[in-house]
Amino acid sequence: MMASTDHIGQSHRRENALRHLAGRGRFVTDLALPRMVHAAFVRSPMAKGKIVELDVTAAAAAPGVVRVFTAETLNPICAPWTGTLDHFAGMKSAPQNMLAEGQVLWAGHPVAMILAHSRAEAEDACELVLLDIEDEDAVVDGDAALVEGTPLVSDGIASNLCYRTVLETPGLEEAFSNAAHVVEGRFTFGRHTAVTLEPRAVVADFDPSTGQLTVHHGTQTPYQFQDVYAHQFGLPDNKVRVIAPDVGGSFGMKLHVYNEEMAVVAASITLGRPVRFVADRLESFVSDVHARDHRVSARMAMDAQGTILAMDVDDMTQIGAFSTYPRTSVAEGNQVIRLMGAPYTMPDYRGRLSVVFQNKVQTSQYRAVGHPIACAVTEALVDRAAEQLDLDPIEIRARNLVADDAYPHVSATGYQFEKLSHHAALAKLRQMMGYETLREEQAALRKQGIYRGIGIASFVEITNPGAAFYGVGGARVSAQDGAIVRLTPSGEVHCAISVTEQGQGTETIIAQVVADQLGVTPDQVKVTTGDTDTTPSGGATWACRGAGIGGETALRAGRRLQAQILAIAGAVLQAEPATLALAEGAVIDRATGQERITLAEIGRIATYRPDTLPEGCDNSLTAVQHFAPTGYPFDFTNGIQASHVEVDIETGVTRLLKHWVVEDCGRIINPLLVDAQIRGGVVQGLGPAFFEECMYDDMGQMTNASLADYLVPMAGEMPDIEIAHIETPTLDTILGAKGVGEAGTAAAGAAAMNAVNDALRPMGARISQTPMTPLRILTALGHV
Amino acid sequence: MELKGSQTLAATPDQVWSALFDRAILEQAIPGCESLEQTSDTSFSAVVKLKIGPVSARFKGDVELSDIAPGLSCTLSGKGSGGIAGFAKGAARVTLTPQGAQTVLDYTADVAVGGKLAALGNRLIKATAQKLTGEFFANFDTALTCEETAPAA
Amino acid sequence: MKADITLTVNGEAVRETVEPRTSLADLLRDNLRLTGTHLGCEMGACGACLVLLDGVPVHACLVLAVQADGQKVETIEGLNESGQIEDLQKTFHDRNALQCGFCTNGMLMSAHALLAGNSDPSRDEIRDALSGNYCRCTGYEAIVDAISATAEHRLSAERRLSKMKGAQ
Amino acid sequence: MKSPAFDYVRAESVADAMSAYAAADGDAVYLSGGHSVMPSLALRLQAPALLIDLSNIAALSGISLDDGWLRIGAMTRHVQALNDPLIAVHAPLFAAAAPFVAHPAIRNRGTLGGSLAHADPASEFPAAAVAMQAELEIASSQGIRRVPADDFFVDIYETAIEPGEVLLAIHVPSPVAGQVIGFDEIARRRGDYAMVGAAVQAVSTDAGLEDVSIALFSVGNHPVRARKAQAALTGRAIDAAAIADAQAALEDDLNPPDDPQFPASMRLHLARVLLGRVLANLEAVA
Repeated sequence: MMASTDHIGQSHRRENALRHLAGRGRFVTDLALPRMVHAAFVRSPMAKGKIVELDVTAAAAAPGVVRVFTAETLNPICAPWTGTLDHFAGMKSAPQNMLAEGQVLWAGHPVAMILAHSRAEAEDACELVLLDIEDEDAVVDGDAALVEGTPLVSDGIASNLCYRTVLETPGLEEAFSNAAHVVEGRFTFGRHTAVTLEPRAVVADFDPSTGQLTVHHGTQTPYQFQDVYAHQFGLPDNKVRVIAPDVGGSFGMKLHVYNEEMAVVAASITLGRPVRFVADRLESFVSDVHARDHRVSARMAMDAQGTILAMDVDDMTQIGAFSTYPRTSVAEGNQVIRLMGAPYTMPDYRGRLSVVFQNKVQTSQYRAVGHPIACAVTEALVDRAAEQLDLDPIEIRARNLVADDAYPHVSATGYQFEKLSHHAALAKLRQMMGYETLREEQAALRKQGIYRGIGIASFVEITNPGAAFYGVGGARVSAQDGAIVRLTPSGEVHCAISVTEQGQGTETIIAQVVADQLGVTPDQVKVTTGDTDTTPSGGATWACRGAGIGGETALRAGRRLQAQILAIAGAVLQAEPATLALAEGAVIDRATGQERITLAEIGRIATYRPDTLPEGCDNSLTAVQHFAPTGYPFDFTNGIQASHVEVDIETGVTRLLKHWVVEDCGRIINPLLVDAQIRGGVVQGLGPAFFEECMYDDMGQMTNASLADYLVPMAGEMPDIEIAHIETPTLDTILGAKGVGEAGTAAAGAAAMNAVNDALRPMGARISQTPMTPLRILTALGHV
Repeated sequence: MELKGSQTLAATPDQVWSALFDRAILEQAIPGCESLEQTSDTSFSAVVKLKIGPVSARFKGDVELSDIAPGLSCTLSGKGSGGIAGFAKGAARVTLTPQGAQTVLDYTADVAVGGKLAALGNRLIKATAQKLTGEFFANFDTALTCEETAPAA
Repeated sequence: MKADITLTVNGEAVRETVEPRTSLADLLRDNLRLTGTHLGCEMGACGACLVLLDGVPVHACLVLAVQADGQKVETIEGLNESGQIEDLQKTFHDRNALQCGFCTNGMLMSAHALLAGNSDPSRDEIRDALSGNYCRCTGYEAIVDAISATAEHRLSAERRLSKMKGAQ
Repeated sequence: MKSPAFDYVRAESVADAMSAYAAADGDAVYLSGGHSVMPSLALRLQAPALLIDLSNIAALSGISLDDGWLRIGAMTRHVQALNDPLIAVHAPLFAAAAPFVAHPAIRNRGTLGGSLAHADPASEFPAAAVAMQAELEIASSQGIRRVPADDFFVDIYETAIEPGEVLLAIHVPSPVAGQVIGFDEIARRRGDYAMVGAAVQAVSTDAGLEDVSIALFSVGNHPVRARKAQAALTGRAIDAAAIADAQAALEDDLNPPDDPQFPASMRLHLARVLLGRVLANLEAVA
């Protein structure tokens, strides 16, 4: 079959961007429905305690208030949910309810829900709720949580340990005892959060007359929520419609089940009218999942030549009061210990993981789950090894990266790599950044008291996950996707697909892929996403699966429709379908390229004059295709990043001068959009490396829960980012695309930490904690 | 958050001691106190209005004296709820040491706030706590002195 | 106590009755359904709600609707329809200077104001002008590129124009 | 984050504003640029019964030169501090501070008077006012008084403005011959409140620096005049030794707040570094 690649690989612009530029985005926050009421929540001001009194009488009588719910009146209509999965053997978490029952477990835990005619009135009424909580000692530190005698994080658990596991190769001890060099470090990775510019938003609309529940939900995974709502509220899933319109950022944060969204659905079912909740920024900080929060001890063994023999890693990660549902809060730590050392030919390994509860907001999956931690620890140790062996950071990587011709390769942690291109990436990076020149400049500037640093980080990224991620553990999280492609009666194309759009350009790349199968241009392909009633069921967009799995689904659906069109054309033209092809909006003769009949004509005949088709000719112009990845459990990508910084050694302030990325995401569908993903991802990695941190006091109060105090990366501080590519398509699919959404985030912080430490090296100072704030840098320098 | 301080009071330890249990003096001493009612020999319920820069909130709560070593030391603890603004609580260990005709009052306080105040007021809280603690003991000194000089009823 | 206010929004006279506590942003979004003005923080830190008040970008979340009584407000919808920022919109599109689109309103407002006062901004000046506009998706570079490209286009158009005039 | 309900009045005169305040029994808040008041209302950190909008009061606007003093109306926007030619010449530290104040859109609406009256310990204009030895003109029911900036900033978010009083204007003495200034701050991100900041003004003479005026901010509950550092510089040329002495003197001048996120030792260290840099880069303005 002739595979057209006219549009795949081209930098098509996003049609849906035009709506946003015109102020015509349609977000859940913009939605107003008839009879809609607004929700606000009364939240626990304490990190842990027993609810002694909850009196909502005055609130219920306040102007504009429609209804007040407490745990007693709301929780019974929704089955509790528990964030555990079977493949994380032995993991535990308490069941969760919408509103706190008896005990509050973090500062921000919702206790009562007020519904009013406006959000302002709902907030007015919140002030009238009498809530008395007898506070209990909160567990705020993960290490302390594991000490015998420490109180339990909640009454619902038997231990503060959620999960513990060890991966170990048999040769680990021997590798360390034979090592010529061992380097080690203790690392702390701060807690941070997604801060999507559009906060979490949901409008639930239950129609009691038909039993139909429609939920407009700012999420990346509508089908998952369709299933969650159906199951938790006991509704048939075909009566649950979840619509994710424009979503103002998600990054993993909006695919978890939250108390507030569930409560809004429950309230709509109870009231039989639309209920809206839009988190305000303060609520976002104390209810959106947070990310990371790891303490890692690690050591690396090398032989005399600097060949990495083994790593030994212990990760303690702190997840808040519950493991999230339905994907758990263990996946992050699990990926941390499995991604350690991944780019390198490292035969032996031990990774220990402890996942620990505390009285804080939950942590869970967020862009580049686990990657930044594994990458930062590995790359920091590689740099320390280089320093100890007096090797250049490029040289030590060249000695240890898995050779480009040594695939397939299985890592010491058991990950299977189909084909990666670390050495090609390293060479390209070195050339692109002008490595030698930068080193010369660095040496010259040091003499003037200017301290610049260069940091490098190789990485692999997990993309295109199959069911191995969640499905095998019992999670009702789809690993497959579906597409419906149809030719309209006028010969245009429509594709409805289960992967979703949050601005990364999903709809554009799907249009490109489909266009190439049907011989049309992408602007002739209308793509619909984000509505469970109008698109087939699928996993949607997470873990970098939109392009690889969604794209392949679209490709196969397109080819199926192509075959149907050619069959009809063959019947009409009295030609063998195999002698025909599609190009430029028409059926052409495959050999000569001559136009035989237009798609518009095919559409017209099949739709309005099917009577003219020969008997037995199927007039269907709609093709349906589902696709689940087979072959490798994941398609790994790889790449390398470099960061160039200048540290003001008197103030501890770091200036980011430049950032480079060489990335191999397989077949590139749209270079413009791939680079956009990388740049955005890099900045999302640099943010927590330098600025972002959810700070807590020793009572478990988050103390910087506003955009004035929580420092997100802004334009003034972020560097320009230069990008180059290598294309190693996966052979698992026809399309050959892998994911790219998390690559930037995976290694940016690691490169930056190595760069800062490179700058600090002449002073003998070193930093092993993120964010790398002026305080921490000055402390490392001995100024504080 | 820990606060420490010392205040020299123009009164004997016994006078200071009884003032610590004196509703009227405490009412004058607590910054922003709108009402203070004695609920037992050693406890009071209070309504306090605080205004610090952009924050203005009314706290309802209790003040209690405990760990009492008469004439020497006690712990003054308070807990107040400011509604959706959050809560504040603190305990101050107070010790009295005679110094001639005067008394040196040393305190070590542990103060905490929660909820919205903690979430948003980070830059404010310590400075405010220090300021309010300072004001309390200064007011206490003033009230004590006034009491001393006032003619006996 | 509700207040009657009259203001001009995108060239249209608008009369509304609002509670004094209603922010200009809520008036625009909820009453007038001009939902292109977004709310990201409601405290002036994110820049998603920027509108032009009497021609100058301000945070619609930090202005009360009653304060805008008698004034002129322009929102993204108005700027879009007037064609004033067409070239800026085009370079944003070309350069993919937006992803989720939630910050885009504010970015366009800041860019529009910057270019009105500085026809040839450096990249650093552009980054400075955007220092109050939060974008979680793009990493900013594409936005800086787009604004820079718009300035270049405008300058070269001006140069062409003055050349033509010179030739006449 | 929706404000609690309140009434609103747009005052047409200072007397209007003050009587509205009195009529509300003090349960009122003045609104100038609104950039501090509005967030605190939205966050429900305060709930006044009445908001009194000062923006229409003619007496609060205008920038004029009078007898060696620049009078800057309290309602002057931050952006004017950045662009106004009179401010550039006669209150140069305001002009130097303005680029550090928040972001362009905030500067379009935020007011100088609002900044000074709000008295955030980490904000720029109060320190500039102290360093320039400005005087603040305050209206009360008893009349109008002028308070030197040194006495104006009393404590954290606390100024000499008593409840109900209105800040009318800022008066800045015009620079004299030989005047030099310096302004800088260390912040995490552009436009953030400073970790530490410094505003310096002095007169450069043949006999060395005179009238040295140094105000540091974000090092205490309000702008702090560094008297010992001033003394260390007076009568001396700016050289490495003089700068080092001024830096050393900060130990006595400052008693910075201490907290785990920002230890006192770090503030002192940064204040020294910053003062050194500002002193090394003083610019002549007259």
